[in-house]
Amino acid sequence: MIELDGLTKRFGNKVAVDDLSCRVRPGMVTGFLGPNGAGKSTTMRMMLDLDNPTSGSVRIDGKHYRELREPLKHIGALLEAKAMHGGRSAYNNLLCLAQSNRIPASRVSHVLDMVGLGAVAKKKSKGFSLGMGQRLGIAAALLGDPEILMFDEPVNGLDPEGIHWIRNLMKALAAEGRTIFVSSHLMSEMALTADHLIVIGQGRLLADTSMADFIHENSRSFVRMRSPQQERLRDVLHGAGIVAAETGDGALEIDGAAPEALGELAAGHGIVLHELSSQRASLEEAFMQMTAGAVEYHAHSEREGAQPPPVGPHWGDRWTGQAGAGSGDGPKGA
Amino acid sequence: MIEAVGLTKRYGAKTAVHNLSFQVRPGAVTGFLGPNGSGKSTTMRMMLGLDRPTSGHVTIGGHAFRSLPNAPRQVGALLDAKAVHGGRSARNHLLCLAQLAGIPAARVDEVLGVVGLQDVAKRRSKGFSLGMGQRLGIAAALLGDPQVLLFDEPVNGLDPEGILWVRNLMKRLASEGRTVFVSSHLMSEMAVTADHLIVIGRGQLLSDMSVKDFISANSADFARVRVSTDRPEGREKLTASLTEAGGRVMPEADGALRVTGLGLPRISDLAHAAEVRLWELSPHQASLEEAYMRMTQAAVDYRSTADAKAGLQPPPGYGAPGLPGHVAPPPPEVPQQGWYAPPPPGQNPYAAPAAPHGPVPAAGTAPAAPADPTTRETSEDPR
Amino acid sequence: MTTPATPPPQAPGQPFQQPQQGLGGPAGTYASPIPVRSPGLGDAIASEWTKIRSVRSTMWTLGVMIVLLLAVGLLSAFAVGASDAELEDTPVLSLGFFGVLLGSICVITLGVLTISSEYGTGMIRTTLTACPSRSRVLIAKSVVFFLLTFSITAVTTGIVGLLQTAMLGGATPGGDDWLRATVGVALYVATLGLLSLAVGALVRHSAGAITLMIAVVLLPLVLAMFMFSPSLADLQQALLEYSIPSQLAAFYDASVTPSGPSGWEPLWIVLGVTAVAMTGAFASLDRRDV
Amino acid sequence: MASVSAVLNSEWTKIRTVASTTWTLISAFVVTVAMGAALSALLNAQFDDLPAAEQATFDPTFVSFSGMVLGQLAMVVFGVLVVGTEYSSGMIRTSLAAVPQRGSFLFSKIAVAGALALVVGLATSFVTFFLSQALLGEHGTDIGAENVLRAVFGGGVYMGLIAVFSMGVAAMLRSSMLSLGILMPFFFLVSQILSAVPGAKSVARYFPDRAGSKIMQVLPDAMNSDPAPYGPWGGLGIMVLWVVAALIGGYLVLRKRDA
Repeated sequence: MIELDGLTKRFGNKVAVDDLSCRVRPGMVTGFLGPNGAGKSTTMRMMLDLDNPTSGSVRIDGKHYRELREPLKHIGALLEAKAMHGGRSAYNNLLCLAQSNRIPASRVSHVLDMVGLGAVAKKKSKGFSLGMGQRLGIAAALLGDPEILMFDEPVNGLDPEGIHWIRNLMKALAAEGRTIFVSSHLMSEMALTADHLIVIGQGRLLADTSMADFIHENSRSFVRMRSPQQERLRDVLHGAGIVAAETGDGALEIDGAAPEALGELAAGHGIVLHELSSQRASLEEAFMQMTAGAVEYHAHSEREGAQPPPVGPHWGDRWTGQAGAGSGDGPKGA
Repeated sequence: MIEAVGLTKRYGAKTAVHNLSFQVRPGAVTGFLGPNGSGKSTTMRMMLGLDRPTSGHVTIGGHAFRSLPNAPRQVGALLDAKAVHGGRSARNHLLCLAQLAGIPAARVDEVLGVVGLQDVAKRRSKGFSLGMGQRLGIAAALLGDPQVLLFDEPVNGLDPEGILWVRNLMKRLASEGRTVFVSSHLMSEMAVTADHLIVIGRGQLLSDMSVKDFISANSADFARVRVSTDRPEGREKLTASLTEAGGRVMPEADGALRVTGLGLPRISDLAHAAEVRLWELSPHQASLEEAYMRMTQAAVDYRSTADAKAGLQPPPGYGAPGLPGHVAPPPPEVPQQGWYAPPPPGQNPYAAPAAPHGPVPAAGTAPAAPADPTTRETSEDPR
Repeated sequence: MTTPATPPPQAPGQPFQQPQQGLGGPAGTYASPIPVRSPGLGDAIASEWTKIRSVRSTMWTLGVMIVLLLAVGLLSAFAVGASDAELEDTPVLSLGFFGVLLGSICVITLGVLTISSEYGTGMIRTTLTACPSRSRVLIAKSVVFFLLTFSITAVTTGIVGLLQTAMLGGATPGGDDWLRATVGVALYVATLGLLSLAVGALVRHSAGAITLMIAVVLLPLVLAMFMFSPSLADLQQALLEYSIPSQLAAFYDASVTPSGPSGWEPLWIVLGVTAVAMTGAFASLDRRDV
Repeated sequence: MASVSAVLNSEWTKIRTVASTTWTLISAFVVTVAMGAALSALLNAQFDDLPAAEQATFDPTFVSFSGMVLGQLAMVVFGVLVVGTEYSSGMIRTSLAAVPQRGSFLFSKIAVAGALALVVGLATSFVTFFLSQALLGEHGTDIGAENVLRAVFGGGVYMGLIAVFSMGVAAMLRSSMLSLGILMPFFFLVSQILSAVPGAKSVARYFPDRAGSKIMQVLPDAMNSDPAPYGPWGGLGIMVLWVVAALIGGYLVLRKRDA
């Protein structure tokens, strides 16, 4: 259990984390979401007592991090993949950590095998790829077999096999009753892994809910129906007072009705259905909706880019009429 | 157009890339997939003339990269987001690249705007987060407004907003008729971005086909059917009639049926004939991830194993009675057989099918189909 | 080393072409609206100049070098002036020698860093992607670095020399003395920097290359100190004469040994060595994987 | 508090598993011994050419330690790297997550590295002493002579303290490059040059290396050096004060600043 109480961090004038209070509970995977620059990393660093909070506090099982006797046995963390001395072998990097917390050396080889680095344990970590570095960082987090685990972007650089592995690992660890706290930008991963979500934006808590509630509250769900008797279906729905929207590909979308009821309705009128599926927006959409106002680095392009954008010179206008003017001519309105 | 012919690269005794031949066509986003250590980065470096092939060659538009006239105006690449001198500001970094390529300085401010870094353009890139570094790398690739673009893991470190932006950017670049070549480990991203896939494993070509073909060649789609609970015998009746019609039916935990081998209209007709009322009839496309995992199974270099916790007594506090999942959770390993077994969709209600507006269902967010034991024989590993 | 294979440069006066398809390349289906211009060595030089001026550590290194040249040169003049020691036949300008020797360490560091920092950060891959011609990159780096260090050294040594002659009377240096103590020294130091740049390109590791170059500068003198045996006397003599500090001293007619290179000879020696190293650096850049 | 012995054990692993430890310590040893031996041999050959004042204050023990001018630089590099690489590699965050008590972490690290530097320093000073005395021949001295053992022992302590001082400075500056960029020119140039400039002399003699190196002189004002207002032990005391100040500064920085 991790408790955050009024956690605040200021860097000069800039408030990175603003009065954040929440709890991370055991027995589930808690996802930690927020746009770049929302204060996720700062929060995680304050949890590990690497940054000093301007005010507020973090408690790990009721204790301040500095009061933990052998912290690796309570909390394991992966903050950045390459936070190891490159000139030291993977084994020795972990051995230093193990010894400082009186973890037997046999455990080091063990976690290295577990993350799939057994074969390169004696190699200097300098030559590791991002994915291997990530595995080494995960091994370090697992070293003390702690009851709390924190992962910052664990799938960065991992290949699909690794992503699949870490996903199942986190679920299994949570199922054993541990507290798993994981930040990620990959909504599709989060949707598969997390049970609970804590969302922050510009340092403030935006949401602290279960995954199901989060998606439910932040996106619309609807039922899609497809039938060879489209006209009749629409009439029947209309007759029942149900509003159906038509999509481009010949399906009907109905908001706010249960699929069971719609199935019964269609069957009652003898309408053949080729599809009757309840649709819910993805976590990604729900997240985008919630954090729309809290994004710091906006790229310059239209947000709803699902339809193919116009083909043609999109940024070239200012170049075509400008023969010979090469430099010093700042872009207008960039 | 990128063309590799018999491309081979050896480092001492280790062969990183072996006899690789493929073409990357313009007007489409081509995904480049493979496990860690399969030679993806080496291949991309050879494309850019950074590594010399031991044998074979790779050309861009008919020229080897190093003999390309005006290369930076024809090829843009993002290889490593952090390959930047940290002491230099973002703007100066791009400026020296622009000057090197004879690109007007005004273009620098333009691409900074395109990637959303205009407010931090004067800051030293040392302090950039991974996501900002990635944007800077993308800006460098776009600088020459080139015909061919190579991206190595472009969404690494980006936030969802940035991921969406990159996704749309690549589609737009391709729709303008450019050649876009993207390597990534994120199958859910690839599924919504790429049109074509090139898959390598252990330095060899495993597959070169469109995303659609790839998924259907390496996995099976299925339909999820739920019947009215008013008449419980309907379920058995429907199962019998579906099986008779040649479909395979598997029950799911929440009472739904998983049907493979029959189209949705056919299932609907059969249900109608059996006088069973349907409460759900939804199509499920197998995910790209599943298809990919099937194909590359044998070509993975760093494989994780289960945690046996040797030498450690688990500290007290977890695994206490009464906690959910206390009853022996499956070890998080990837066994050799039956290795892909995500929870049945019914247990994972949030992972509902994808964005309704997306051109392709976001495979990663859709409940991935479990490896159907009956289809395993048909979708044999290519080797 | 010639300018790399690029299409013939555009006629001067109309540097930009209208955007067109397939400029010397494939019949692409996308044409950029941005005017296409074939980059040349001039662009690469502009780029390298941006690289050098936009990094603070470069400016620091150069600043330290100027301070060393000025401070050590003036301090030694001050010390000589204060001690009332007779200058005898020691040329006044030679008091700048110690500053230049220390300053040359800065030049070596900068020369190595000019190229090895690109390897350290991975920037080299971006650079070579933007300009696949290795020779153009190497030449541009060399030109910018050489001109920069040469002008700074020449100006600073000139100022130090003027101040020294103003502070101490002594024999008035002749025109040739002045030329060698400023332009000659600057040429020598800048060429030494080029040698470091070439070594940096060969070694590709900042600390390693700097250590190697400092060893090249200092080790011959240290080794010579250890050669007591008469059988090694010739070697000891050669090491003393051809060590870089004594070559540098030759520009001030203050060489530690009576024989050995004198006048402008050290410059030709270092130029020869640098040419060989540069050829090696180019071959390495051209052949080896980045 | 995490168990101090466990942290010491971990720090020892850290030190012994990086190549830079071996290289810096070996070069400290080799450079000091080789230069001391070379200078001893040279002086033995040219003793009669020395100025009278130097002949009168000839201190064979101090001569054998002349290699320390360079050897101490290797010790500086060792000390800086022990602390600085934690920062440059990002390992500091992993380390502090494992040992959140800043005091135990920093002082265990410095204790282990300082002890190692002291052992290497003592070995260096004894080896260089005996080798140099052998080479000095008739001008040499004996370990049993008055104050000689103190000087030789002090030479080892000096090297250890230089390393610890560098660790403190690196902990304050949190960067290897910056620490080396300040310490190397300081010990190699600034301190040497200032102690030769008339006005600055009286200040420069309180610098850590100037004051500390007094312990290596058997005769006061050996080799015609400038007289100092403190004795050998007083000099070492001044150096220890510098070291303590650097350590306190390093500890405060580690405690206050975000990692």
